[in-house]
Amino acid sequence: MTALLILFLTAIAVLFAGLNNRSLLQPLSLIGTLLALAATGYDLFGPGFGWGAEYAAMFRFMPFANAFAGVAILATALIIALSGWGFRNLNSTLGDHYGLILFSLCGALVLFSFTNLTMLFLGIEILSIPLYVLAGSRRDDPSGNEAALKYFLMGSFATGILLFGMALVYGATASFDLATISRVIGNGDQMPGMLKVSILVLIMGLSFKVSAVPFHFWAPDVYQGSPNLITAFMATVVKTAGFAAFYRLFAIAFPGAESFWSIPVALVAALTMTVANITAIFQQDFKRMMAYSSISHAGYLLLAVLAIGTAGADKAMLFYTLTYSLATICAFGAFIVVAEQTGKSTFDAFNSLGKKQPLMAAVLALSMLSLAGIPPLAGFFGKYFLFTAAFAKYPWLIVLAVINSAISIYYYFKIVIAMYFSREEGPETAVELPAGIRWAVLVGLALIAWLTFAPESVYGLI
Amino acid sequence: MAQYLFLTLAALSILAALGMVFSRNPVHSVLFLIFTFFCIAGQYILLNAQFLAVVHIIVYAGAIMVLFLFVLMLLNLNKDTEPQKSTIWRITAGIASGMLLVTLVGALRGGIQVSIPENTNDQVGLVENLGKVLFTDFVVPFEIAGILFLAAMVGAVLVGKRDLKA
Amino acid sequence: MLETIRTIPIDYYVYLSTILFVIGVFGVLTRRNAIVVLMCVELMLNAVNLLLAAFSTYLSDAQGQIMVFFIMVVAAAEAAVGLGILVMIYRNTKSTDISLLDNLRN
Amino acid sequence: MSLIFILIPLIASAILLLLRPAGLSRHLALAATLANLAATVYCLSCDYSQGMTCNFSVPWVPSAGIHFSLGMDGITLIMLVLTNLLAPLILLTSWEHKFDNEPRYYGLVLMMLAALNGVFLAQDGLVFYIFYELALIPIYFICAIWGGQDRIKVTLKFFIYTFVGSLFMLVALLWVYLQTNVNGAHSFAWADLTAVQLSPTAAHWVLVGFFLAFAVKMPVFPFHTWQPDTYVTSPTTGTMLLSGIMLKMGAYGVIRWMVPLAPEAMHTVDPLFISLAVFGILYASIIAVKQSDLKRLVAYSSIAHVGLIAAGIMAWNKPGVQGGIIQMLNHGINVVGLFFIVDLLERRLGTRSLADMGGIAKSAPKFATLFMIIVLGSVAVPLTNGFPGEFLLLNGVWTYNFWLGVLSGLTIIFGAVYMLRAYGLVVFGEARPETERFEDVNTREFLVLGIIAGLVIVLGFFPQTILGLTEASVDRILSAVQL
Amino acid sequence: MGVSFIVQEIMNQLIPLIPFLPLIGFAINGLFGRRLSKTAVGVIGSGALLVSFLLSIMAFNQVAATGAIQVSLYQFFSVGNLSANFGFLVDHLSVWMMLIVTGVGFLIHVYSIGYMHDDEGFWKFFAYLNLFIFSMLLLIMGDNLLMLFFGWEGVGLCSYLLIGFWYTNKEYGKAARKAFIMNRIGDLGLLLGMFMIFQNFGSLTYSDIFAALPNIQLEAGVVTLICMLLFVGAMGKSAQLPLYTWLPDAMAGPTPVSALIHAATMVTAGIYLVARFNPLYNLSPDAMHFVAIIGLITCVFAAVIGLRQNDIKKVLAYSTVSQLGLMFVALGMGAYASAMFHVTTHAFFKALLFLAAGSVIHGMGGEQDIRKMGGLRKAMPVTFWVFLIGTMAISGFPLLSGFFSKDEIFAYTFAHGGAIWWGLASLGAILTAIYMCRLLYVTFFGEFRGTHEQEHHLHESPKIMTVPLIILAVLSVAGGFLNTPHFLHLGNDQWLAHWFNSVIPMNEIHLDASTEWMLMSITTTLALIIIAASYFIYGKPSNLPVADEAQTGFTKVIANKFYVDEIYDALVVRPVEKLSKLFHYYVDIQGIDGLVNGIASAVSSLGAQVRKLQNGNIEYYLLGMVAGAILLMLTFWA
Repeated sequence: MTALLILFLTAIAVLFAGLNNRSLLQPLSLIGTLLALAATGYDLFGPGFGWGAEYAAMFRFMPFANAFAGVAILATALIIALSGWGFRNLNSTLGDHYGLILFSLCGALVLFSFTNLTMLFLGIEILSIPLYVLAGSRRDDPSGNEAALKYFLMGSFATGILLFGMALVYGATASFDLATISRVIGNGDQMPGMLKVSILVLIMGLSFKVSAVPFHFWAPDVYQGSPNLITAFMATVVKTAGFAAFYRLFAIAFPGAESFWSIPVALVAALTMTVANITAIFQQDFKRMMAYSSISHAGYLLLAVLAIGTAGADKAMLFYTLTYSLATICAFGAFIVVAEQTGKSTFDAFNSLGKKQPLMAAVLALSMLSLAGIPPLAGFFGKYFLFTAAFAKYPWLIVLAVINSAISIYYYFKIVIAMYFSREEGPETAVELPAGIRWAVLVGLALIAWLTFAPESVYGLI
Repeated sequence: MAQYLFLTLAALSILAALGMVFSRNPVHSVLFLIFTFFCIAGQYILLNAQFLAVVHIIVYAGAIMVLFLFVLMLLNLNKDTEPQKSTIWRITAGIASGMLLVTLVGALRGGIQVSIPENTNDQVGLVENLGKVLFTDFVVPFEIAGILFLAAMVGAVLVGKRDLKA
Repeated sequence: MLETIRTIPIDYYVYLSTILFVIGVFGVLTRRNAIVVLMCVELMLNAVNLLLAAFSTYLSDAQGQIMVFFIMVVAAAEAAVGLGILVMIYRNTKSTDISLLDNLRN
Repeated sequence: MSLIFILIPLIASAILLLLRPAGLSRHLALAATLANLAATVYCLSCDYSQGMTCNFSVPWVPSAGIHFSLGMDGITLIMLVLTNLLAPLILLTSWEHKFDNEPRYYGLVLMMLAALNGVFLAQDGLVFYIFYELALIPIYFICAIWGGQDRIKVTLKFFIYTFVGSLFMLVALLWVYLQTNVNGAHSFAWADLTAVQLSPTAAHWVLVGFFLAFAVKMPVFPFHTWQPDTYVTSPTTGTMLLSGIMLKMGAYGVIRWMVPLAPEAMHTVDPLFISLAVFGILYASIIAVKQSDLKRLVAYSSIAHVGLIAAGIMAWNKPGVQGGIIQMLNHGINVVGLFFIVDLLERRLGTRSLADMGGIAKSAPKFATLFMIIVLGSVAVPLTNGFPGEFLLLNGVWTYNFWLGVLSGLTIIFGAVYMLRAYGLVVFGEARPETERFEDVNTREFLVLGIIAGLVIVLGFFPQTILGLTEASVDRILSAVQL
Repeated sequence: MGVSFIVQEIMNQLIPLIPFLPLIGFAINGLFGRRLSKTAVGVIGSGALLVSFLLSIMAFNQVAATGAIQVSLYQFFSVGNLSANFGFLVDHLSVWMMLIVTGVGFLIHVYSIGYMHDDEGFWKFFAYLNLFIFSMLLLIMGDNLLMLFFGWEGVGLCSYLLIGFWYTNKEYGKAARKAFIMNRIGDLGLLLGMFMIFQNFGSLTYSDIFAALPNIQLEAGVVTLICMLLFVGAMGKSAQLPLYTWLPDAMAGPTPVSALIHAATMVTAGIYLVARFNPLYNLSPDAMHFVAIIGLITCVFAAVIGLRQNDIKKVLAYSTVSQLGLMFVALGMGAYASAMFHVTTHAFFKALLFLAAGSVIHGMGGEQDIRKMGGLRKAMPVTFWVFLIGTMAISGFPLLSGFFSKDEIFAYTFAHGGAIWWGLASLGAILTAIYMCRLLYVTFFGEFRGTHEQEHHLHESPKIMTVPLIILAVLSVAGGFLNTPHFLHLGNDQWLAHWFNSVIPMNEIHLDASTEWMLMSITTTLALIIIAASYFIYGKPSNLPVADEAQTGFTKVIANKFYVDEIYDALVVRPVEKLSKLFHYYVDIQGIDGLVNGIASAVSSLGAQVRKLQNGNIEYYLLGMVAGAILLMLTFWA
């Protein structure tokens, strides 16, 4: 709650600062996010500000929400730290950018804590609307325009679907309150058809937000067309928020109906992993590949939703989103450098990066290995926790997930291969590395290392 | 009486909606949509939600649709020039939508259970009651919606304005 | 008790909304003009609004109508942003035909 | 104590990878491996009759029952001897070879050694799995950066293939883990995992999962096709690490993990597993008979030898397991020697094709002699190191099933056929212009090959020194896990 | 504490030296031989053997005085019950073999100093020879089957090294490999036999096995199987059908090697093995029968091939195969001691013949084809005389060594097998006499048929070669008196059989003296007739062997060794090679790897299809979403 206020105020401050002094924007945003992070930490580890349950009918900042908020704020902070360069061509709209990112983050925070469907809806919209704009923020760039339009059209279409589901839930349970809904559903043995339909329709709407197959079509195009940092933001914060919302909704409102919704969710999970991974094999563009990667991770994360009711499902999801976000941001950090040097985003831009930029190459390589879930990196623990949580209920799905993570090696390693094993020289223009990127990436890397050696510190958090 | 009214409005709204979807001229679409909105407003009145009906007319017909119309005019799209999609595509889309409808209705059929209370409250849709609920129970979303508006505003400005030195 | 509640089963409203919703979906699928697509989305939202209002009345519960307000808020915000994006694209491409936008692909 | 084996190479590796001391990297790497060797020698004197010693355990993810626990017994000890004895030798084989980016190269080698030691020491299921996979990454990089033709494709296939295999192990491990119950929580500790009583069906699948992982790694027919290409493509050091040490992880895993975890179903599946292993012996041997590429020939011979190890171990009787353990060590020694010889030939002649060799005996008698000794070890001539292991393994398989024993016994014939053919084609015959000036081994090469040849003979005469070290541990595991 | 006890203790310490002295000789010559003078190498090599021989004599005396000696050095390995010591058993049987091996071996070493004098691998040759003696001594002195197996494989290895001694010749290399591999086939049988013995007796040590034998009940089938498996080992080592083809090819090695390994010692290891396990064989009539049949077939078959060979060493090689067959006949008849007796005499005269042949080859400058020889008796008188003695001995000329040893076998054959067995065995002997005489006459009689250069070069061999020849000739003449038959009453009747009594219980022949006289007369008469007749046949230039191409009909078949090598090639070697290619290309690369790659490409082609969905067109995306929605709705009814 405190963090939400800090972020909102920071966003306002940034909007005003953008009118006068643009050099202040990045530090200001960074300070704001770090303050919010500190506030979340205070809630999480310390005595807390004590208004966790103040507005419990609408949102509730309990450890779950705080921990996920920590992940999202941390990811945003790192992205802002990376932004020194990525946004430099934005001129007069720079302030709006930081502001919108922070607004979007506010939406994410709502999604971590909602206890009412109204808040879920508003949270999703607050998260999404700034992103529609940000995706197209390079106004003269046709790809950005196209991305923005695709995102927007499909996003509002999905919003319609989601709302239809909410309306049906309301009709069946006479409430938007998650706890009440759960009470009405009871153990789920006398669910009216309307409620069932509503759950299905909600799965559709949320699947879009987390880019699960077959509602994932927007993701590759939008990821590719958006500015790099916005893509990173979408891949990390938006994904985390979407899953937290998905998880909360189903864990709080629909646990009784699990036997009904587990089938479609499992189906979506299976489709998501498989389609994303086998499509990713063909990609030649780093951002597109990362988009499919993020879709495939959505497939794994759905396992946490499926594991609702098992001890450790939420822990696993928290750990997974954190490691996934860190690795993705590190990868984008390195990619920004490459894109700056070569002006390309295809894999051959990475050729012999291992020699030219050993640090960035190492960061990227470790990120890729972590995303692929290669032991002992943090990504492995993420997968491990997820798989363990869902294993007892869905062994076949775990086997599928395992096969898919093997397939994923193929495309993650393409980058590694290009960086270290290719004997062709990639195109290059010498570029000075800004301190922000270096530090952001190093911090991300340090955190990945930390999670590798001490997974308990996050896994044991909630 | 209410039944007939409902059916009339329903038929009109469906027809108007179809008209919007099928008319080739975007401006006609807008007008059909506005007509649909009016039908829906009629339904609201039928449901004793007068305040909602008013707001609906003001916001949708009065603001949003005018905005659409404005943009259409601005971009000079008020002609029948919109290229049509191929017939196969339209049939495919029709089949898809039809199947969606069939599955939805099929799933809903017989499963619509709304626990209508014994003593219904006719005052629910009145402005006084709504205001009370909105500013007590729903004050948080109300505030949060502020963020949404601010964000949308900033966003609209961002995409709309031109760089001074581009 | 309201005459509507007595004479019209709630099912009617559910079916009507569903039909309107699907018409919206159909419009989204078939129209090429982004503005009209957006309008179809608005139709979908209105179908939902109608459903919520009906439930609200039948349940004698105000929450549904409150939700309709929020949806209207969002619809307005979305319309603003969406039309902004459309105008921006139109400036670049002189078209609002969504079929022409396929540069981003596998 | 156990931790030292992992820490020394890991720290050295970190120094090399992060600080990149250009000139000193080889020396640092050698020093680290020698330090490990010294530690191993020290451990020879421990008492292993009472079960695990040198235990080390810290909680890693306590809420998920994962502890970083290490420990060693006689079996582990032999594997450590294998790893840490071969490591300096392997480094010496490429001592004069200039690698691009030497610190990185040696850093990766050391990282792999740390992981290998970890695999053998791990007492926690997940720690085992993690080290098992961790070993794969450095070797993948080594092979893909410094490898030969087609390296990218071949190594990626190798990586994915072996990775997929071990994922099945992970799934099986998870299954067992979820059945554990230690005060209401799950645990990965070896003792807890083995205490689980699985249902026969579950045990069956668990075995299959583990078998797939180990069968790919060793490799056992028909999961072997990654291996010849990878061996051929890798730089020789990589091939040595792979064949000398890494594939032993699989065999070790069978002894330590696969069978103890799910002995319930061993009866139903081991006929299949052992038959596959035995068939693989013959299959690889027959292929080796006509190979024209020496490195590939040694690669196929390795499949055959390892097939025998696998069959013997899975027979799960004392001669089989003891023979398997001693043979892992000896096969490691021999195969490193053979690959070093291949490397010498390739570097001097620029070819690995047997058709282009011959007549080296005259120009390089020392080389020919040492080569002979190593070939003899590989062919398992008595009083060389290959014999005791092969004898015990064959006895083990034979005890399991008469006809499988007979079939696997054919390996002694085929082994002689292909190794002697290769030896004959390389060393005998008329000298060619290219082979006439073949330089004999220099001092360093002589040292390495001499040590290997010496080990071939000494271990051939005194196998009991090794067998005695493992006897108590093998008895312990065999009596604890009865099929 | 008596003196004899102290002597015994000393002997116990010295016994390990007997095998290890040659090993030390091998080590010195192998490591430093290149830098030593040839004299030094020869002295070290032969000296080591001489000392071993002397020690063997001491051991012989000791065994005679106190019985078997068992010395254990250390535990070789111990896995559960399966344990074996590195230990020696010197009993009546093994000490006798030791004497033969070290004695004949010493003579051959000395001979080699002359024979190999000009070879650049001189030091290597001696090193290998010493290594061979070491292995052979392990084989016969080991106190358990594992030790025997060490020696068993060790001699195979040395045989490989020595056959391929002239490594630049690829054919020689192939011959060497063939020898090793064929031996290994036999070794597998032996190995499995060992496993079975261990399984049934719980030990590999002879003393344990034989001690346990009376106390355990074994199924007849098991005993037969054990005996058969052991015999498979013997077949390989002792070149019996069908594993004999390596031995003629082994003649690629230097001649002393052929004499030492492929005639006198190594090939008799199979006989030793069966003799050693006589208590076991006695329990299995089937196995003995099998041994006898294989022996008999080999005996006649090889002799027939020997009739048409023109390479001086090949003839001797087939003769060896044939004689070994005869020994197995003896074993199969239960005449273990007789077989050992024939081993002894055969060692003398076959070593003699080979060395003499070596001397001829030496004199002829490397020529081995008897068609290019002739009339050598003038130029090489010593060689001629010793060769003559050897030929007579092997042909069974009365009172020479072969006469006694063969005769004893025939007697047993008649007694245990009956007239047909006896007749066939005698046929082998007759054929032996024919081809040996042919060899003798063609080589040493008539006119010289070689080139002028060869004629000019022709010379008698130096003393260092002829002296061992003479010693062996003396042994070939006198060796028969070690074990004269009882009915002749020559004073030391059945001495050798008595000597072996503690290991091989006496197996009396139950024939009356008159029958024995008759049998002996028949074979002797036949032998004499043949010796005489063949002089007239092969002495004539017109009856000289014709060139290879001119051969026709059955002779051609014989000259081509019944095409056995070709048959093996077609039946075993080429199928395996074809299988190798099949496995490699079709199964491995295209089959299994193809499947693996196929899975990968299936995944990617699936991906290629799936990715077409992502065609950049938003309507398709929306339609996809609707389709997905329908799909999810369908789960409503799931």
